[in-house]
Amino acid sequence: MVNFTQITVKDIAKEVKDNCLLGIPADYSGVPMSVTIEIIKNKTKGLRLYCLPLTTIQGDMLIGSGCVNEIETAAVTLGEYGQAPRFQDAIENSKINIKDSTCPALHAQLQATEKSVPFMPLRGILGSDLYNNRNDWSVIDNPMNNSNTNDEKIVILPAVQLDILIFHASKADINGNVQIGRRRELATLAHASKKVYVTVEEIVDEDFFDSELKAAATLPSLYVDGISLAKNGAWPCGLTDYYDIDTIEMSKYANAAKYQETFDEYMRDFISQNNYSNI
Amino acid sequence: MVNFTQITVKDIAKEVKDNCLLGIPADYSGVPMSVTIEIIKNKTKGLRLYCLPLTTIQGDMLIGSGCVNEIETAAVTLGEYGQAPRFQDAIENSKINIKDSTCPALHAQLQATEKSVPFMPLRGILGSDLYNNRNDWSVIDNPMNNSNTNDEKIVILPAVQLDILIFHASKADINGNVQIGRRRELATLAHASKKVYVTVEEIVDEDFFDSELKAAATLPSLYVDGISLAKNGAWPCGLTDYYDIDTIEMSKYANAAKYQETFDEYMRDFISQNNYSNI
Amino acid sequence: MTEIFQSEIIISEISNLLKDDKHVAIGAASPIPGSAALLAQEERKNTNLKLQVTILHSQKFNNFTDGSRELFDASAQGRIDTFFLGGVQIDGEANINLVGTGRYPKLDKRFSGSFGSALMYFVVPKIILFREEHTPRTLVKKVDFISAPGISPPNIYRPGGPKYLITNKALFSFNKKKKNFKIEKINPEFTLNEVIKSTGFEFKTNKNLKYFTMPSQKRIHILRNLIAPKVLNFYPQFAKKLWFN
Amino acid sequence: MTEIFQSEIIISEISNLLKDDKHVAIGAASPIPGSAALLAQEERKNTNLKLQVTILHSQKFNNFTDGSRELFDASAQGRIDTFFLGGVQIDGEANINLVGTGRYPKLDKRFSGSFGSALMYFVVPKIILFREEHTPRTLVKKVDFISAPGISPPNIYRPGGPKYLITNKALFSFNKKKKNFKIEKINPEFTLNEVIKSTGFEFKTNKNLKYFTMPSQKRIHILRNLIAPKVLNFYPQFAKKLWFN
Repeated sequence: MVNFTQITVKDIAKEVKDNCLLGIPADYSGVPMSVTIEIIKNKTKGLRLYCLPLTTIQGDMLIGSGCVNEIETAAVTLGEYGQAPRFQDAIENSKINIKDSTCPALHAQLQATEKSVPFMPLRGILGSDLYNNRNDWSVIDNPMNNSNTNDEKIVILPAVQLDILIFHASKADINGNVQIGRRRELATLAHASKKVYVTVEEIVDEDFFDSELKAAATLPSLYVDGISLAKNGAWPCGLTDYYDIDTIEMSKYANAAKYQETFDEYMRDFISQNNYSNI
Repeated sequence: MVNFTQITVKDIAKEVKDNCLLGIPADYSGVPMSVTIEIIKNKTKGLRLYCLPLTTIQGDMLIGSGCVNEIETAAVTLGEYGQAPRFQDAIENSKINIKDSTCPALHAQLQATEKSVPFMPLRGILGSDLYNNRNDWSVIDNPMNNSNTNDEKIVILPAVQLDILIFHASKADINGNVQIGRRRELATLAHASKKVYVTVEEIVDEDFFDSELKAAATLPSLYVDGISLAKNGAWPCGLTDYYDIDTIEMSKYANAAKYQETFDEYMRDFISQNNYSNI
Repeated sequence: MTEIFQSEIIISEISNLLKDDKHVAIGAASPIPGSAALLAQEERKNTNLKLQVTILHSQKFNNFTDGSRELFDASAQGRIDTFFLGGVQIDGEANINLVGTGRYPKLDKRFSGSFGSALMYFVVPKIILFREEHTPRTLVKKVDFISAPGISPPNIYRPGGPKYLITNKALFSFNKKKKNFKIEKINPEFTLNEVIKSTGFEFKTNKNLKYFTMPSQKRIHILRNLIAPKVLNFYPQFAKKLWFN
Repeated sequence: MTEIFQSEIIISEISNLLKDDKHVAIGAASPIPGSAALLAQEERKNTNLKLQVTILHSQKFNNFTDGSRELFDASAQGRIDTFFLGGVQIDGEANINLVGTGRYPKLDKRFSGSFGSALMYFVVPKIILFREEHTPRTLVKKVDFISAPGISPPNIYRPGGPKYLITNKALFSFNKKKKNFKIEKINPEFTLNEVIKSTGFEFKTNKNLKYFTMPSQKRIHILRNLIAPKVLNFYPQFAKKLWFN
């Protein structure tokens, strides 16, 4: 018996509505691959991905599967496995819109929502073509006289409210608190999202708040709308202290994704193999 | 053997120069009382206290001892032990300047420095006499059109850079990392301070980064300029998981501090008793 | 029948005000609101509408993990339904003063300070003003210093604000449009005239004026046996005085 | 004498550029800079000037605890001395392009994206540009897309910026005032003319042009025995190819 809303991976995927703004964790923050497959099976359309600050195979798969309309990100890459082929193809052939950004801007826009302020200032950015291609960003004269730079120009970025965030984590406790460890960007994402769903490797019979050490590594249940058990839920991505990235599968994907046809074939196999036993 | 700068409580107090802007942790964040006494013994003058977001006996003692010129805070209080008498006296008789603030503004001003942006916007505040008495705060028209409030006015707060931060914590590891647990406001304070000194209950023979759980509760040594062992270093304040507030001593202080004469007498005793054995 | 303390009646009344809340937060030096919130939580334990109570000065009842700014961030995000504010002075337009009396900054009598009121009062939908002392010096015509204003013009972002004021003599509701308080309940130990005389501002009277409700024996039992020991943990002085002396 | 790989020579050269640093951070997909930083750290282990190395894609060499924004915050605070940036294209004014070639947004060839360059390039005092491939298609006259500009006007806050550019053929320094690169060292396998021909922009030549320094046997020993196993942890593909095949 747990004291929180325990749902299935399929149920989580159903919460991802067409055209919603979906928060995407980086490869090191717990990639919710098991849910991603279900989203693809649901043929969800028009997703807008907000990456903090980048995406790897998750974003590339969603794009290749035609689920994505727009992506706001600092990078899409398969890391050591090369460029993200479906993303490249989608951009080079104008299949999706892109809001090219830079990591600290993606953080700051969520921090604005976290504080419920309409914008955040950020230094840098000016003089880049990132700025020149973003009509949601503006520049103001620094209204403070506390800077050493005279007549300073500074960028202001809009607050971004996510519709839904999904990530994979190691553990939840019986009261629905989620262990995120040092991955505090997950807290920022959660604070800035209307709905938050989490898949976990295990649900443990304790309350993380009974230990100050565990509490410090916890995202409180207050921000979590539903949790699903999903063993190996990040596979083929890795999960700290649980499993490393599956280098063979990643190479296989990187190779297959080069062309739409081989990608489609790969995805058919990937889906039919039912890699996440407990869905 | 430790791999960090281990110094004495007296050495830390010497780093607190006349007229510097000193970061003050709240009563729940680890009050560095052992250093505070040394600052008082040094007859340090002209301190400007920046409280995140309030202070209790530490601020009141420093004020009563004539060390303080200005205080920026959301509150000075002895909590269940009543008002802070030396603070009250100093305000009612114009002995110190006060920048009356509100908790989220004190956080936001440090977060601005954390991000090295010149200001932070914050909602609320307008219509209060706090705003009317702060000439370092301003108001601008919300430059974004992402708000439901038409022609919204919003306050902007300047970034505040602390000269020095001192706090008391439970543990440091052999590499100078400090366990702060859930007290993440200490990280914000440290990020926004030029120098950071910490007193701890114990130095443990391990590296917190060897465990993800401990790492999540850690302020990295990167932000720490020196650490001193100081058993009961927060006394008579409490320290989570170590000791509770000393209710008898707090009552004694609250009573003595009502008048300058009895406060002076109390302080003479307090100093001569040498409460922190390992200084 | 056991004697019921005045503080218990107020705790009980406050508890009733938390009916539909999902998350109530309790700030500094608020033992009575804290007890009320824990009471409401206990009574709804076996229902579908759980109540989360965050007591900032407790380790156990504080599930925040993002440092002391999380209360303010979470409130600004709209995740806190009810918060309590007090005041050295509270006036008829619900302006609150936590700073002191006299002329700022060299006040006649300085109090602790504004805490988080200047944001919380703007963003938390249901702010309950609580001040036990109900006299012309606490409930005033106009506060000497506005820590946070009761009302704001339309060009200020303000999803939250004052909903109730409760004292040891009466419970008032606040009408944002009319900018005034209306009396809803009265402590049976006082007459309406006594309340009017003790109040420095004018308020709207009420044809359906009710008395403070006596807490049931069951509620008193829960309060003394289940809630009091919890309160002892984080407001020891208060709990000892009321329940363990 | 053991054969020394080209990559090891570049690692050694980069390591020399980190001489006075206290804290070097390594971002995404940077195995050569990462190896260089760990080498410098190892060689300074018993000196008074310790080097902290933060490798973002490692658990072990990443002592940040404030989430993935901490690199950017710490850099903006001035706590990171050196950071590395690459580029699909780099031009003669040190503008870098991490986004792609062709006309934005419908590019001919899309690359991963700008990562944190648009802030890091402004705030980290010593940015070392690193791109192994040294050809007219990587070192261009003008980049097709500016992920981050090499220089900024005086009304832009910019304590940081480009200091060096290193490729498999040469090491350049950047002069902020003259807005140009100057060649400092050359890989002995190439002539200056070959370097000029492989470079799409004009750079300043150097009367005191030096060759890349061959790493000492001791340094190669450290690199292969102490650094390579560490690199294997967080850049497995790279380490396997270079050292463990």
